[in-house]
Amino acid sequence: MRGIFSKRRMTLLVLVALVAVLPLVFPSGYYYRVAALVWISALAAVGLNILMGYAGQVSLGHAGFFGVGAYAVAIGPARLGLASWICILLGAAASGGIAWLVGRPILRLKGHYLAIGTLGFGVLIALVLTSEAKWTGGPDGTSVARLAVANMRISGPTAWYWISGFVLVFGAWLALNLEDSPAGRALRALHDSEIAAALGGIDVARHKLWAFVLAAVYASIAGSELALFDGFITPDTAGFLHSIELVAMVVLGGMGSVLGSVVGAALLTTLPQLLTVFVEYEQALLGLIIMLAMIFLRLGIVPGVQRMLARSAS
Amino acid sequence: MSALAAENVAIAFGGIVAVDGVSFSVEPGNIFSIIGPNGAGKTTLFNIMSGIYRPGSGRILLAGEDVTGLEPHRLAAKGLARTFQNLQIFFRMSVVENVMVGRHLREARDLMKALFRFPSVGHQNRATREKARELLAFVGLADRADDAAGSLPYGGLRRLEIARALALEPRLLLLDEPAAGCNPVETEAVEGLVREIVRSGITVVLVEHDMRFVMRVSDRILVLDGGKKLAEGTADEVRRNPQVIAAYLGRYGSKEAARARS
Amino acid sequence: MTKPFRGVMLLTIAVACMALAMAVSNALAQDIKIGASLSVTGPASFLGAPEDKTLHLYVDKINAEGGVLGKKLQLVIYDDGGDPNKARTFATRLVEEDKVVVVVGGTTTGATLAMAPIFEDAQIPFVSLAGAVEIIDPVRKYVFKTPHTDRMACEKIFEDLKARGLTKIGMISGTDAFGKSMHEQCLKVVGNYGITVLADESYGAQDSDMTPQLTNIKNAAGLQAVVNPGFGQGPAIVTRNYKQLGITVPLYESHGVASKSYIDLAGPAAEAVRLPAAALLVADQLPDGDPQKPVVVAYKRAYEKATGQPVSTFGGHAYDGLFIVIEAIRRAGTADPKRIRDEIERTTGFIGTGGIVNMSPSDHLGLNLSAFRMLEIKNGDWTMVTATH
Amino acid sequence: MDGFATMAEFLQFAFSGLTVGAVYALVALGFTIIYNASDVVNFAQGEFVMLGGMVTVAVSAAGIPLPLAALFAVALAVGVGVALHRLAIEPAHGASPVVLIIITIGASIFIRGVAQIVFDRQFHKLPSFSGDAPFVLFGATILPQSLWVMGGAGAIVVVLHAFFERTILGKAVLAAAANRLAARLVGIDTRLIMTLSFGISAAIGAVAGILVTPITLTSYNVGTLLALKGFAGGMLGGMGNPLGAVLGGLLLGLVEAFGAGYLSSTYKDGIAFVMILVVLFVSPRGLLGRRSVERV
Repeated sequence: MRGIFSKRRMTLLVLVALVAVLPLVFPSGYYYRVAALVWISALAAVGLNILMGYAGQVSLGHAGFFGVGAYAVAIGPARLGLASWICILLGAAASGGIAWLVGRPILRLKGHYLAIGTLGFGVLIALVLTSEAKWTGGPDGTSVARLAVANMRISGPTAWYWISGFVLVFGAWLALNLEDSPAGRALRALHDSEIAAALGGIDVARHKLWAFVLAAVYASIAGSELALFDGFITPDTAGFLHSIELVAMVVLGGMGSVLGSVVGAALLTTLPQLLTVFVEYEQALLGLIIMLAMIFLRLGIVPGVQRMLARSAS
Repeated sequence: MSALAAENVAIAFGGIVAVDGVSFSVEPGNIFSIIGPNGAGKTTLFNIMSGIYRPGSGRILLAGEDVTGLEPHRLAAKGLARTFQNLQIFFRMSVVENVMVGRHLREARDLMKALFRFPSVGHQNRATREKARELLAFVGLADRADDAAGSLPYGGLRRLEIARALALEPRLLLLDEPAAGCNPVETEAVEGLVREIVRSGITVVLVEHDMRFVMRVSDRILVLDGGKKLAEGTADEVRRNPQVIAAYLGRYGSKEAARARS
Repeated sequence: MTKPFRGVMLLTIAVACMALAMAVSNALAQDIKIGASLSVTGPASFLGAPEDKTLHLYVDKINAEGGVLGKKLQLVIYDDGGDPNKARTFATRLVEEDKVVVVVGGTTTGATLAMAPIFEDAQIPFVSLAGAVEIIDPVRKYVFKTPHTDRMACEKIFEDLKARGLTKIGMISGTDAFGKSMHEQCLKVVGNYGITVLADESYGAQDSDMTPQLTNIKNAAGLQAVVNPGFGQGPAIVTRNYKQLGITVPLYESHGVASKSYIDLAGPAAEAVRLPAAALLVADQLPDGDPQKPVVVAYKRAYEKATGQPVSTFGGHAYDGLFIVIEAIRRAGTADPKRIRDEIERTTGFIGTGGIVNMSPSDHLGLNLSAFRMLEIKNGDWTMVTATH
Repeated sequence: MDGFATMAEFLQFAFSGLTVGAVYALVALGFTIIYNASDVVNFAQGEFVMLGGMVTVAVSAAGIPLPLAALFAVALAVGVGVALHRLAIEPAHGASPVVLIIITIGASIFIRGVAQIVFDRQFHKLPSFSGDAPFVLFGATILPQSLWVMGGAGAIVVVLHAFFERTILGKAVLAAAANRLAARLVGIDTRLIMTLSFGISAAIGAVAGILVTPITLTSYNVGTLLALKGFAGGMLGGMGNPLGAVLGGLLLGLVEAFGAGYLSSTYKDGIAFVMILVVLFVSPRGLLGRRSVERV
C-alpha cells in the first residue's frame, strides 16, 4: 500500500504536533499534568496494542508489569541506593524477563483462557505488592524518590509533560516501525490465522512471546514514569481494574492502531476529569460513554472515524 | 528420491480412525492428487503432512528426510507450503500484505533492526513488496494488490492463497481443494496456474472434488476411502479400477462414477 | 444521521458540556475557596460519603449565616474514588485551576500521601481526614489531620486489655490500607503492654467469609481476646463468624467501624464487642459537664436531620477539619493560605467531635489518647466503658 | 491437636469453602449460559448479584414483605439482563469478542453508577431466612443460611438441568449453543434464545445475591469481585460447560477456604489463582472443557 509509509509518518507527525502544540493552549500546570498522564497511559496502551492489536492476544493482567516498573523506581533508590534511571531500566528488564518466563506457558492458552491466565498472573503481582509491606509499603503505598539527572531534580508537570511526551513519541515510533516489518506482519498474520501463519514459516509461539515481552517493557516504563512523576505509588496501579482500563484504552481507541491507543488513553484519562461536573452521575456516564462508543464504533474510535471519513469522501 | 512420502501413516480421534495405514510416494515435479468421498480422510492426511496433526503411527518423509511431527513453521522452512480448503486469509491486511507475509522466511528478521528501522528494513520491505506484486500478477490479482483482502471475491481469495504459498518459494506445494466453489472459467484458470507452477519445478499435491480437473492434471492419483488407501495409479488406471468404481457407484450412485470415468 | 455519527455526536456534546461547566466554576472568584478530594465512591465511600455530606451541610449553613470574614465560602469537592493517582491530579487541579486557599480532606491515607507534596509545594494548608500516623509523623509544614491515628487506637485497645488482665490475643486484620496499617502499628506497640499475639490472620477487603481464619485463631491455645483492625463490611462479617464459631473471649474492633451501621450489620453478634471511638457515638450519654457534649450533640442532630442517616465518626472528622480551618481563617482575618496555615498550627482548645485539639509545630494532630473513649455494645447500642477494672 | 479437632477444623474450612463456592458457582453458571448462547463473556454478571441483594434490601425497607421484595428483585434483574442484551449486545452484533467484553464492562460501570444513585453507598443486610443459630456438626458450625445458599444453588442446577433436558425451549437453547446457524435453519429464533439466556443468567445472579446477602452483606459495588471470581471459576471448570462452571466455582471456593485455613490467609487469592494457572497449563481448556481439534 502506498499508504503504509505515509500512514506511519502521518501518525508520528500527528503525535509530534500534538505534543509540541498543546502547551500553547494550556492555561495552567494542571493541564500539563493531565496531558502528561495521558502520554504515560498512552505509552502503556501503545505497548499493549502490540500484543492485542497486532497479535490479537488479550492480556487482562498487564497492569502487573506497570506495577513492576513503578515499584522498581520506588524500591531501587530507597532500599538499594540505585539511581532512578538505572531502576527504570532494571524494572523494564525485570518485566521483560518475567514476561519471557511466564509467557511461554501462558500464551499457549487461547481466547478467554488466555484472558483468565493473564488475569491470574496480574492478580498475583498485585497481591505480592500489597502483601510484602516491608518492601512495598503495603496497600497505603510508598513514596518515590524524584528522578535526578546530573544532580538536577526533575519534578513538576511541565518537565514530565516533555519527558513523557518524548518517550511516547519514541515508543510510538518503535511500534510503527515494528508494524511495517517482517515481525509486525507476522504478528498481524497470526492474529487472523495461526495455522496459515505457521505454514508461512512463522514461528507463532516465538512471535507471540516477543510481543508479550515488548508489551511488558512498554508497560513497565510507563509505570516507572508514573511513579517518578507522582512521587508516590500504591499497589492499585498493578491491580485488575487498571489492567481492564489499559485494555479498554486499546479497544476504545481501535485495536491495531497506534494513534487509536493514544486516543483511547486520552479519553479514559480525561473523562473522569471532565465528568466531575456531573458529580454523582460521573460513573454512570462513564459506563454509558464506553458502551456507546463501542456499540457505534466497534472498530474503535480511530479506525471507525477513518472509515467514516473514507466513506463520506467516496 | 521422492519429493514426499508417507509410510503407514495412521491417526485416530477419540477412537475413530480417520487415516488408517496409508502409504504413498510423490515423484519430484509431479502433480499428485488425493481423491475420495467425503470423510475419506483427505484433509486429515493433508493436516498430517503439513504438521498440524502428529500421526499416531507411521512416518512422513520430505525429500527423503523424516519430518514426522515437525511443527508447521519448520516444515515451511524445509520447503513445504500449502493452501486451505477453509480459507485462511489474513483479513486485517491488504492483498499484497497477505503475500508479503509468505516471504517471511526469505527476509532478514532481526527484531532490533526492525524496531529501530535500520535502512536495510526499508529496502527489504520494498523488495518484498515488489516480489509480492509479481506473484499477484502471476495469479491474476495485480490490480487488487492494495485492496483489503476481505474485498476479494471467493475465487480471488483461492488465488491469493496460492500466491501467498508461492511466496515461500516452496519445493512442494499442497493445494487443498483449489477449485472448490469456483465456476468453470475460474477452475480453468486454476488449472492453468497449477500447470505453470509444476513447470517451474515445484511438486504439487492436491486434494480436489472436481473429478474432471483431477483427471486432466494429475500424474498420479491416490484414492482414499474410509481412511484407507483404495487404489493408486495414473488417471486411467484409477478410472478403470473396479474397486474405485464400486466405491463410487455403491455409495454415491452412477453419476459420480460416470463423472470419474469421463 | 448514521449510527456511528450519532455516537460521535453524543461524545462531542458531553465534552462541550464539561468545558462549559469548567468555565462557570472559575467565575466566582471573590469567595473563599475551600477544596476537597474525597473518596465519595469506591471502596472507601462509606467514609467519603458522610464527609462529603458534612462539608456541604456546614458550608451551606455558614453561608446562610453570613459566611466568614464577610465572604461566602465556596466548596470545590472532587471524588477520587480512593485512587491516589486521581487524587493527586485533583490536588493539582485544586491548586492550579480552582486556586483554593485551603484543603480539607483526602479520605484515605494513600490519597492523602499522594496529594501532600502538591500542597507542600504550593504552600496550601491541607487538613487530611485519613487515619495513618505517617501523615503527620514526620511533620510536614502544610499537612494536618483530624482523625485519631491508628497507633492511638491500638494503644487504647491494649490499655483496656491490660486493665482487664488479658495478655494473649489473636489478631485478624483486613488487607486493605486501613487494616494493614493499623495491624503494623499495633504490632509496633503491643510489646509495651506485655501482650503477646498468638495468632495473626488476615482477610481480603471484600471477602465474604472469615471462618477459616477465625478457626485458626480459635484453636490457638490460651487465647484471651481477639483484635480486628479493619473497616467496611469486613469487621461485621468477622463479628458474625465469631459468633457462629462460638468464640467466647472478648472481641475488640477498631475505630474503623465507628458507625451505627456496624451494629446493624453485625446484629446480635455485636453484643459485648468493644472498640475505641470518639465521643460522638455516645453523644447523648455524655455527662452534662463534658465539654464535648454540646458540640457532638449539635453535630449529631444536624447531620441526622439533614441526611436521615445515623451519624458516624467519619463525617465528624470532616466537621472538625472544616471548623479548625474556619476558625483559623477568622483568627487570621484573611484568606491568605500561609496565614491560615500558621493559625491552624496555633489551634488550641478546639472542641471537635473527635476530641479537644491542641496543635503545635511538632504536633499536627493535637489529640491525645483521652480523646478516645472505650465503648462497648450493649443491647444494640454504644455504651461507655467507664471505670477500668 | 487431636483427631477430632483436626476433623472439626477441616469441616469448618469445607463449610466455608462450599458456601462461598456455591455463590461463585452460580455466577460462573450465569457466565456459561450467556456464553453458550451468544459467545459473550458478560463481565456485568456480578451486577445481577448486586441487584438481587440491593433491590431486595431497598424494597423490603419500603415495607414490602421479604418474599415479594425478592421476587421483585429477580424480576428487575431479569429486566436489566434483557435490556443489556437488546440495547447493548445486540446492536453490536458481529463485533469482536474483546469489543463485546468492553461493552459489558461499560455496562457494569453504568449499572453500578446508577445503583449508587438510586440506592446509597452503605453496606446492607437481609435477615437470615431461618435464624442465626448455627448447627454444630462434628465440632464444626454451619449457619442455616449457608444451607440455604448451598441448597438454593443445588436447586437452581437441578431446575436448569430439567429445563435443558425436558423442555422444548431448553433443547432449543442447547441447540443454539451447539450450532447457531443450524439452529436458525431448523426454525429456532436464536435472537429470542439469546435474550432468554440473558434473562436466565440475570435471574440466577439475582437469586444468588438474595440468598447470600444475609451472610456476606451487600452494597452497590459487590459485583466486581464476584464477576472476577465467577469468571475464574467458569474458566477453571471449562468455559461453556455448565457442570464445569459449578465444579469450578465450588473448587475455587474450597481452595480459597483451605488456602486461608492451612497455608496463608494473606495469599489465599494467590493460591487460588496459582491453582487456576497450573490447571490451565496442564489442561488448556479447563477441567471439563472440550478438547479442540484444529479444523482447517
